[in-house]
Formats: sequence, structure tokens, C-alpha cells
Amino acid sequence: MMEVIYILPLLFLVACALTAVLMKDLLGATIILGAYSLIMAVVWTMLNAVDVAFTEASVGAGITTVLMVAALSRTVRGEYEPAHEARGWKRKRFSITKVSGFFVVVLTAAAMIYGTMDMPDFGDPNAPANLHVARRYIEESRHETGVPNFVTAVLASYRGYDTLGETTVIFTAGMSVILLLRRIRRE
Amino acid sequence: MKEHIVIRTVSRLLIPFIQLFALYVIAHGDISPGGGFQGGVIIGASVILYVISFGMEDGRRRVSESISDFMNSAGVFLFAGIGVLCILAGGAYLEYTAFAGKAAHGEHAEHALHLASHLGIYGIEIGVGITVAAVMMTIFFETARHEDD
Amino acid sequence: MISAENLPILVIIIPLISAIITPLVGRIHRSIGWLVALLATSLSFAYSLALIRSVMENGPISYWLGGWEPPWGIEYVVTPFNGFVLCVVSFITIVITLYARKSIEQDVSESKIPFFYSLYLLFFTGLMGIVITGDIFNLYVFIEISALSGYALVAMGRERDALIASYNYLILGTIGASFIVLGIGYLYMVTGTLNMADLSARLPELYDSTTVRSAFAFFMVGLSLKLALFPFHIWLPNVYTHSPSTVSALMAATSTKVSAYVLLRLMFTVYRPEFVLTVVPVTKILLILAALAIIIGSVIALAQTNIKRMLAYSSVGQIGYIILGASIANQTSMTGSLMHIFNHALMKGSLFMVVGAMVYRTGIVNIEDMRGMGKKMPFAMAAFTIGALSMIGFPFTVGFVSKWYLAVGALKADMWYFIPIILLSSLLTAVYFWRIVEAIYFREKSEKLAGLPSEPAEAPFGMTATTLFLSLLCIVFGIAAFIPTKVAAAAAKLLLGG
Amino acid sequence: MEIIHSARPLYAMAVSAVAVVLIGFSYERPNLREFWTILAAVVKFAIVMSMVPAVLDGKTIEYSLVTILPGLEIGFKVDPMGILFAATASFLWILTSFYSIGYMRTLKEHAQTRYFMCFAATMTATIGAAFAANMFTLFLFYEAITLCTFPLVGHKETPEARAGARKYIVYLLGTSLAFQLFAIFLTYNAAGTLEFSSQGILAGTASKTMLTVIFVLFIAGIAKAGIMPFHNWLPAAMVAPTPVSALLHAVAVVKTGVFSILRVLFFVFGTDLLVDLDIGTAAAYFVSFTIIMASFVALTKDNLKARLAYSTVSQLSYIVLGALLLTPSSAVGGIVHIANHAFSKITLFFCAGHIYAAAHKTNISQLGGIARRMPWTMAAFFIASLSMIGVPPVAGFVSKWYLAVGSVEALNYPVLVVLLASTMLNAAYFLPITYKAFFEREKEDEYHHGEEVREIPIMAIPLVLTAVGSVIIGLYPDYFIALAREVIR
Amino acid sequence: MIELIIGKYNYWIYIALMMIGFYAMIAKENLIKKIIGMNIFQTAVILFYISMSKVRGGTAPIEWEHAVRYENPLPHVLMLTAIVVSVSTTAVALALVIRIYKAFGSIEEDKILEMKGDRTGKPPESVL
Repeated sequence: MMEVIYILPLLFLVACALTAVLMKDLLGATIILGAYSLIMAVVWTMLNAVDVAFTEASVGAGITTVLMVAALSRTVRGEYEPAHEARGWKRKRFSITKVSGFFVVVLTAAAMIYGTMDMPDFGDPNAPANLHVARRYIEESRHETGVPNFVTAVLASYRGYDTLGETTVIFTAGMSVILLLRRIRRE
Repeated sequence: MKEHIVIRTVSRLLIPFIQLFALYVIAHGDISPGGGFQGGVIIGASVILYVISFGMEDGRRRVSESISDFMNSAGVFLFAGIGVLCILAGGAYLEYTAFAGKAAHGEHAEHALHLASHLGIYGIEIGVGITVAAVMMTIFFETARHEDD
Repeated sequence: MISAENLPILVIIIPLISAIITPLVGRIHRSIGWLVALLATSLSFAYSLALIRSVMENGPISYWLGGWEPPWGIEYVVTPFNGFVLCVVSFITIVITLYARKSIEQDVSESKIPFFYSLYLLFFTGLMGIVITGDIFNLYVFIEISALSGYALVAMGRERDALIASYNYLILGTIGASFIVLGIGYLYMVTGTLNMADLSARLPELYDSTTVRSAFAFFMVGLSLKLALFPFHIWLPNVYTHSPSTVSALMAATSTKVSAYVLLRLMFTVYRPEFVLTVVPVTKILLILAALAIIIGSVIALAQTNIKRMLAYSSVGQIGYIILGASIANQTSMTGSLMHIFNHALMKGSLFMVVGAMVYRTGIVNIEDMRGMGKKMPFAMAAFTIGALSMIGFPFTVGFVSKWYLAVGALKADMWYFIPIILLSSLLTAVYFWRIVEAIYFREKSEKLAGLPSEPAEAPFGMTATTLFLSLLCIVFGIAAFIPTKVAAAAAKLLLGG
Repeated sequence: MEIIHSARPLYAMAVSAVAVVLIGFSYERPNLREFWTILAAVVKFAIVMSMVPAVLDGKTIEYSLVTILPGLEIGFKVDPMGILFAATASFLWILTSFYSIGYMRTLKEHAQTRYFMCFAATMTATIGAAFAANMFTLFLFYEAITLCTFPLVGHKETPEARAGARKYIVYLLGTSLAFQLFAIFLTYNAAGTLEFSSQGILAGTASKTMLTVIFVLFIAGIAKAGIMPFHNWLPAAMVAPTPVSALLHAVAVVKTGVFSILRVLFFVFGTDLLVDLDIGTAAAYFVSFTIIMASFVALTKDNLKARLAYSTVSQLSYIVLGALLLTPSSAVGGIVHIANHAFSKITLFFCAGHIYAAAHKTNISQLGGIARRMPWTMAAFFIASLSMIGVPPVAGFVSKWYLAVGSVEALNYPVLVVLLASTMLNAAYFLPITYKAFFEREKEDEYHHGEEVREIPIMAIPLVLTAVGSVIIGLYPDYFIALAREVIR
Repeated sequence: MIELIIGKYNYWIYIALMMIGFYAMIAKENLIKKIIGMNIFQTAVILFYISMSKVRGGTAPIEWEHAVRYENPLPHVLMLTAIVVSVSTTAVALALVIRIYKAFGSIEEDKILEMKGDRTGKPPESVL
């Protein structure tokens, strides 16, 4: 029963993703993307990934949506209908992109399904992923770092360097946006 | 949007609490969900909320370009700097326990190590928070800017 | 204090911290950003050299970040293999930094120059981080650092097409990176570890797992996208064509090389040679792709009218060489492949720098307009000629050295049929470079050039001198090839598990 | 065999390399610039000659410059064959230098500095090729010659010159990259070394088929030797100024080609292996075809330089033929022909250039009665053409004699017939020129400007000297024959 | 077969999401749509990691005296980084789109490609 409740938001996710991609109104699609992120955060909370869910809720549903709306306000709101404008070979090229895109996607999906065959079952406590490094984090981190939140212990201590990298990524994004958008100072 | 008195009032009331919450999130990252990144995002979001309700110019008056630019760098610098301090204290990069120094082998070794570790973790969480908050503001300021301002 | 044992992290952290402070100190004076960049890359190179020396003498170095023993923490590993790449990348970056100073003033407005150098250093940091790390997720983080900064750097190009190039690069780069992170997830799922050495120890018994195999496929696709291996090269020509000259030179000389490094690292040290050679013979597919890249890259280059685009397609072909040598997978060909990482960085770097100098002074990018350029910019064109000869694979230049190793390696593996391919591409290269050399020296000035003042006018000293320096190195290391070869051979041995 | 380690071969090379720099820096002072050229030429010849006695004593001089990679070494070795070639080339460079100065100044050519720089650079590479101790070094200088001569061929920068130069580079660079390099890879893979050895290095290292493939690739890859079908670059290169055609396309470049073939045949394969492989005869017929065909084509050419070019194609194949017959006498004939042909052909080209510079004539049909105005030139021309035909006592006779003897020794009578037929053809395309020049009347309207046509001393003297030289070697061939015998010993 | 489907249903969902995003990234002409696709694509990868970290009967990875088992904390940590990367990429991509719109007046890829190489447009820097 629990699983059914759990599956529902997953299906909802798929629906949101499809709508966001297919919707012509970009603002609407953006809002739906926000909803998608929020549901995703809910799913992760259900999976007990509280830190990640927290982040997704603030970043994915919050900041990303705001940024996209801001960007939309500076560009255009609607996706145009190629059918009205493109005729002849242009129209054809358009559909070639879609068809080939579809094939690439199917191919990738096949590879993924193939790869999933030998994966440990969902939630298996004896999956290798939970045994090797992770077990040590759970068993020793309190003693070694004095931090009760394992995620923080790993994030800030065992893999603190990754976090430095992560902060650098954010910093890089900031610099990139400045370089791309900041108005030139007139001297 | 500048005309909406309700929004302005509500934001004015909410923003200090949002920011307080953000500080809580940063400070309690070690015992509860959250940490520097989430806290930073919330601070950034609070500024964005301010800008949305009071307008870009007002926002820039509160957080000027040079301040946010400074914060961008300052946060990562704090983070990376703590790593370098660890090296200077005789450990590896980001080996916080190096701060414990001689105490690491003394009577209260574990306590000292935990203290050093906490010190480092707080340091970097604050660093992350500063940078994330500043970058979020920066990105928003740059993205949402309009031709006329 | 800062002792020798901390060298591995210093190589990364010095440019990183410099990148962080550049936007602040760069405001004081406009050349400070550049100075910081120069200082950081120089230090990084000096430390890389110290590292490679130590590695060649005392064996691999492992550095535990945060003091956590791997696999619990993140590990930096320096072997002859990545020490070599570290030196190559940092060295080329110094030269390009020297070159960048004047060049970039034309492309980026003055108030943004500190930010440019910040991203420039971040790009460099990312590449170095990719190379030195021994942790597979850390690898991904640094891939993203270099990729994100790369997107913005490319978008700084003078024409608006640079924005489109950058955008497409971003989309494909993100797809590539996502595939890589997916592959990492698959591997973590079945092994429970992220440390490359640990993975390598745990993987052999899992070679039959579909998860491990499809992880490998994702790595291949993701890295081929980053590497611009045929047929995943579509983003590369636009990026190289429209980026600022400095960025084209930097990317052509370093970033694809680093991606090639990652590919080799994954193929041969995370997965073992027996996996790629026998269990799932991907090398066979790669051989075909490499051969196609070599031929098609050269043929398309032949048809270009824009010099930067021509060089870009030529890069597509040259990447094929690197992959070819690695896929033949014997000691000789692998050495050739690694040598080509270095050699191609020298040649392509210098060629793009020549083009940058030309654009700086005359604004010419069309091959047609280059007629008579030899009289206008004699030094730059001399460098171009040397670079062209090197690309052709003329003896006494670095291009010959790598071709020699690749060909002999192919023969040793009884794959003689790759030699006609190598030689055919040399011929095609000769054709598309020689027609330019001829136009430069033996034709009357083009209309565009005739419109400019007739006396010789080189680009500023810093640009011309570094360009010439790099192209002279093509000759120096074509003669003194035994110096880098020693390291490359040691690295090849390591990769092949010897 | 005694080995002397000495850097002298390097010095011989470096002299002209230094001259390149000096010439480049004195571009504003033509006299100084020409002084450097001549000084370098004389010094180079002196250094080369200083090595001759040791070589005649049966010693070899070796010098290893740098090892690029294990197995890839830049090394020099002075042996009889090398010194023969080097001595010929460096001696003729002295004469050509004077001649060039006269030619360039009379015609007031542009870009003279570039011209002299490239000339000196080519000589550096030629000497390098002559003294190369291994296949890699030889290949290196072989390619370097192509590059250095490219600007000389395209010197005029006209569309024809560019087309000619393009053909030149396409043929030479193309074949060497596609075939010769391939052959070198295969050789290295089979033998594990590229070092020249008088026994050959390939014997017993690979299957017969593989060795045959290598052989064919080498022959096809050395297009400088002008063997058909890779000969087309040579007539195309005639767009170059005449001194270039003279020294480079009669001596340095093409001789490097045949020299490389001889090196490959004797020092990479080795005579014994070639006998084993039994491909000498087939190849000899193939080469014979070139001899005859090129002569026929020469007959049809009215342009003097074109006729000389095809004659060169034909004569080069004599040398290769001599080597391929695999008998001592024929080999001596082939090797000696390197020098003999050099002296005679350079004379002919000098004459052609002189006629062009003094009278602005390029076609044979315009030459009626010109001997009256340029007697020395046409006399030299006559002597040199006798050498080409193989009339005693001029140099060409010596080599042809040895070749003929060789073909008899090899019991290869068809080749003998080829030699005789080509002699007839040589006579048929050279003698009419002399006849025309001496006995026909000049047409009045040929000299439209009415200007006085006189011989130019600085150009006339070198060509007379080379003509005399070819008579001298014809009369006293022992010196060269001794060297040639050292080679095949 | 049933076990295969039931036992891994989270993975099937992530594949579906990922493919939706992937398709939008490569086949959509609208540049903003591509970014939306990119977001879905990256979130799908994150979902995969988080699904992997789930342990039956586990609790959130924060020390708790009643806990029997904890979820695997490592994928959570990794995915925090991935989220950051995702938002950073989105920000840069949006900045690029704004610039492209200013330079070309459109955010439709095929329209822009028609204009590409047409140098009459204003250089991108000048419109800022």
C-alpha cells in the first residue's frame, strides 16, 4: 500500500515533465518545471534524502524558476509554431531533427534498460553501494568528525574537497554570468 | 509591482525572519538537514524577494555590485583558505584535525579533534553560504536587469 | 610549512585561489588580473615539473585530501601518466597567458578583464584538477568547473555566432557530463566506491555485469562528446571558429587533450586493458572511429574557407590520432598517442596563436584573404609555416615523432592497414596547409590586405614572441624528442599494466 | 675498415647553413651578400675535399649528431659514394654561384636575397643527404631539399611559376610521404634499425613478398630520381630561373634522388638480397622504359630547357639501371654517371640560361646562327652534348662503356639494345641544336630590339669550365672509378 | 520479469524522465525548451542516485538513537553537488539565451541558424 502512495508522485513527475516539454507557452512550462522540482523534492523526502530534498526545493523549485522567469521577461514568452512558417525542405529538416532525436533517445534508453538488468534491487540493504565506503561513514563518522548528520560529515569532512569544487562551480557560474551580462562600465 | 503595498509590507516583515532561518540552517547543518549551501540559497532568495517587491534600484542600494562581487570571492576564499591553513598547521589540505595541534595526542584527544573538526566545518559552511548567497544575488541581478535601468 | 609533500594540492589550489581573488584585485589596475594569472600558471607549472621529477625517480605519489585515507576520502594520485599531462597543460597555459594579454584587450571590454582572467584560471584549474585526481566523482566536479568556465570564455568571441557556438557547446557538454555522472553512479552502485584505484581492484570480477558494461558505454559517449571524437565532434568547429583567439588556442591545446587523458585513464586504469581489449572489445570500435575521424577530419578541413574552422577540423582529425594510438594498445602506439597529446598541443597551440595574431593586426580570417601575408607579418607567418610542417609530419618536427610511433606501433600490432590512413591524412594535411603557405608567400596581396598600410606590421611583441617560441618548440622537441618520450613511455607502460 | 669520429661532415653541412643567416642579414648590401655565397661555396668544397684522402684510404668518417628517439638518429657517415656526390655538388656550387650572380644581376630579378638564402639552404641539405648515415637522416634531408627548393621553383611568382611549384611539391612531397615514409616504417619494423650497412639490413628479416613491397615503395617514393610515372615534376620545375635548373635539377635534387635509390639498393637491401629477390631484372626493364620514353619526349620539345629536362629524366635512369643490373661494372658505371652527368648537364643548362640572359631566347627554333654571337657558349654546349651521347673522350662515354660492359656481364642483351637505342636518340635530339647554332643563318626579325648580343663573362666562364671539366673526367676517369669501386667493394 | 519491473520501478521512472529531458535537449528548437529539458535530464540523474541510496527500513542519515538502519549518505552528498552544477549550468545557459536574443532577436534555433554568418547584425557587445 505504501508503495502505491509512493508510486503516484513518480507518475505525476512523468506527467509534469512531459507537459513542461510539450507546452508551447514557455512561462507555463517554466512554472510546471517548478512544480516538477517541488514534487521531486517530495519524492526525495519520501526516500529520506532530506538534505537533497531541501536543496532541490530551494534551488530547483525556487531559484531556477525565478531565474527562468526573469530570463523569459527579457526574451519571448511563446514557442513559435514552425508549421505556419516553414515550408518545403525547411519543414523536412525540422522533422529530421525530431526523428533522429527520437532514435538517439530510444537507443540511449535501451542502453539504460540493459544496464539496469544487473542492478541490485531498489532498497536492498546489502547492495554493494551500501556496504563498502558508505557503511564506514555511518559507523565511524560520529567518532571521527563529531558530526551527527552523516551527510554533513561526508560533505564537509570526508569529501570536503568535493564541496570546495562545488562552491567553485557556483563561483564560476557567477563569474560567467557577470562576464556575459554585466553592462560595460562607461569610463 | 512597486505599487503593491501588501507585498511590500509582507516582504518587509518576512525577510528578516527568512534571513534568520537561513543563519539557523547554516549553523545547524551538522545536526539537522541543511548547511551552507541551503542557507546561502535562502539568503539569496530573501534578497531576490526584496528586489521583486521593492525594485532593482532599491535592491542594488541595499546590496551594491561591489559588495556582492566581494562576497562572491570572499566565500570561496574562506573555504580554500581554511584548507591552506590546515596545510600551514601541518596537516593535509582540509585536514581540520590539524588545528588540534598537540592536543590531538593529549588526554582529551577525541574532544580536541572534534572541536577542530567542528571549527573547520563551520568555517567552510560559512564560506559556502557567503558565496552561494552572493552568487544567487549576482545571477539574479544580472539576469533580471532591464534595458532601462 | 609548505613542504614537498603538499605539491599535488598546490598545483591545483594556487590557480584556484588566484582565480578567486582576481576579480577583486583586478580592479586595482587592469594588468593585475593578467599578472596574477601568469604567476599562478607559472607556479603551477613549476610544481608540476617538480612532481614529475619526483615521480620519475621515486614512483607514484598519493595525496590524501583532508587526511582521509582512500577510499574514504578523496585522493590525488600522480603517476608518470598524469604528471606528463599536468606538465603539458600547465606549460601551454603559461605560454598562452603571455600571449593573452594584448590579444584579449581586443575581445573583452576593459572592466570585464578581471572576470575574464578569473574564468581563464578556473578553466585551467578545472583541467588540472581533472588530470590529477584519483577520485572519480571529484573528476566530474572538475570537469564541470572547466566546462562552465569554458562556455563563458567561448561566448566572448567577437561575432554573435560565438553565442550560438557557446550555447550548443553547453548543451552537448552537459549531455556529455551527465552521461559521465550516470556512469559514475552505475559503477558506484555495483562497487560501493568512488576511488579509481579501488574501483579498478573491484571491477574485474564484475566485468560480466550489464551495469558495468553500460556504465562503460556511458563513459565512452560522454567523453567522446567532450573529446569531440568523430561523430561527436559537431560542437567543436563552431567553438574553435568563433571563440576569442586566446580561447581557441587554449582549448585546442589543452581541453580536448585532457578529455583524451580522461578517456585513457578510464579505459586503462579504472577498467583494465583486458576489459577494453578482450572482454568488450571497444578498442575495435574506437579504431574505426579514429580512422574515420582522421580521414573525414582532414577531408572536411580541405573544404574550409575560414582558417580557424580549418584548424578546428584538422583538430578533429588529430584527436583521431590520439585515439588510434590508444586503441592499438601496445607500448609503442600508446607512447605515440601520449606524445601526440603533447605534440598536438604545441602545434595547434602555435597555429591558433598565429591566427590570433593575424586577426589582431588585420582582422583577416578567410584563407582567401591571407594571400601575400608573408610580407605583412613575416614572423607570424614563419611560425605558421613551421606549425604547418609539423602538422604534415615533417621530420625534425614534433608531428613526425608522433606519426613515427603510431605507425611503428600499428606495424607491431600487425595492423599495417592503418599506415595508409595515417599517410593519406598526412597528404591531405599537406594539401590544405600547403595551399595556404603558397598563398602567403607567392601570391600578390589580397584586396583586403592591399587596403592596409603596406609596411610589415607584426602583432604586439608579447603575442609574436610567444607564438614564435611555441612554434620553435615544435622543432626543438622534434629533435630532442627523447625527453618527453621518456616520460610518455613510462606512462604507456603504466597504462598497459606493465 | 677504420672508422674516424670527426665532426667534419657536420662542418661541411653547417658552412652553408651559416651562410643562409649571413645572407639573410646582409640583404641591403648585395655585394656583401654575394661574397658570403661564394665564401661558403669555397669553404664547403675545401672541407669536402679534405675528407677525400681518408676515404680513398678505405676509412670512413662518422659523426652522430643527436638521437631523436631510439632507432631514429641523425648521424653522418662519409663513405666513397657520399664523398663522390658531395664533391661533385660542392664543386659545381662554386661555379654556379658566379653564374647565378651574373644571371640574377643581368636580368634584375626580384627577391634575390631569398634566392641566395634558399640556394645555400638547399646545398646544406644536399650535403646532409650525401653524408647521411641512415635512412632517417637521408629522408630528413631529402624532404628538406624539397622544401628549400620550393621557393626557388616558384621564384617568379607568376601563375605558371606557382603551378609549376605546386606540381613540384605535390609530386615530391606526396610520393615521399605516401610511399617512402611507408617503406621506412616497414623497414624499421622488419630490420629494427635504419642504419646503412654495406651488407644491407633487410636480409632475412621478412618474407619475400614483404621485401618486394618495400622495394616497390622505395622506388615509387623516391620521385626525385625522375623514374616514370613520377617524373612530371621535373619539366614543370623548369619554370625556375636557369641556375636553379642547372645546379638543382641537374645536380643536387635529382642526384639526391638517384643517390637515395642507390643507397636503398646497396645499403638497405644489399646486392645479395636483391639477387635473391630476383627483382633487379624486372625493375631494370621498367627503368629502361623511362630511358627510351623520356628520350622520345625530348625529341618533341622545342623549348630548350624542356628538352634538357627530359634528357635529365632519361639520363637519371641510366644510373638506376646501372645499380639494378647488379654487376660490378654496371654499378661502377651508374655511380660514375652521377658525376659525369652532373658536369655535362650543368654545362647544358648554363648554356641555356646564358642564351636566355644574353639573347632572351628560350626555344630551339630561334637558335639559328647564334654560335656566331656566342661562340664559347655553343662550343661548350657541343662538348656537353657529346658527353650526353657518349662519345669519347668526353665524360659520358666512360659511364656508358661501363654500363654496356655490365649489361653484357649480366647477359642482359635487351638492356644493351636499350643503351644503344638511347644513344641514337640522344644524338637525334642534341646534334640538331648544335647544327642549327653553327650552320644555319639567323633570322633577321629574331633580334627585334636590334641590341647587341654578347657573351657575359661572369656567365660564360663557368660554363666553359664545366665543359672542360667534363672532358677532363672523360680523359682521366680513374679518380672517380676508384671511388666507385670502393663503394661496391 | 514481474520482479524485475516491480523491484526496480524507481529506475524505470528515472529512465523515462531522463529520456523526456534528453529528447527536449536534442530535438527541440526553442533554446529555453532545451534548458527545461536539461533541467529534467539532470534531475532524473539525481533521482537515480537518490533511489540508489534508499535502504529498506532505513531512516534519514542523521544519527538517531532509534534508528535500525540509515539511508546511504554518500549519494546524497554527491547529489548536492549535482544540484549545484545543475543550477549553475542553467544560470549560464539562461545568460547565453538572453545574449542570443539580443543579438539575433529570436530564441528559435532554426531561425538563428538561418541568420548565422550574416555579419550585418550588431556585434553582441554593443547592444549591452
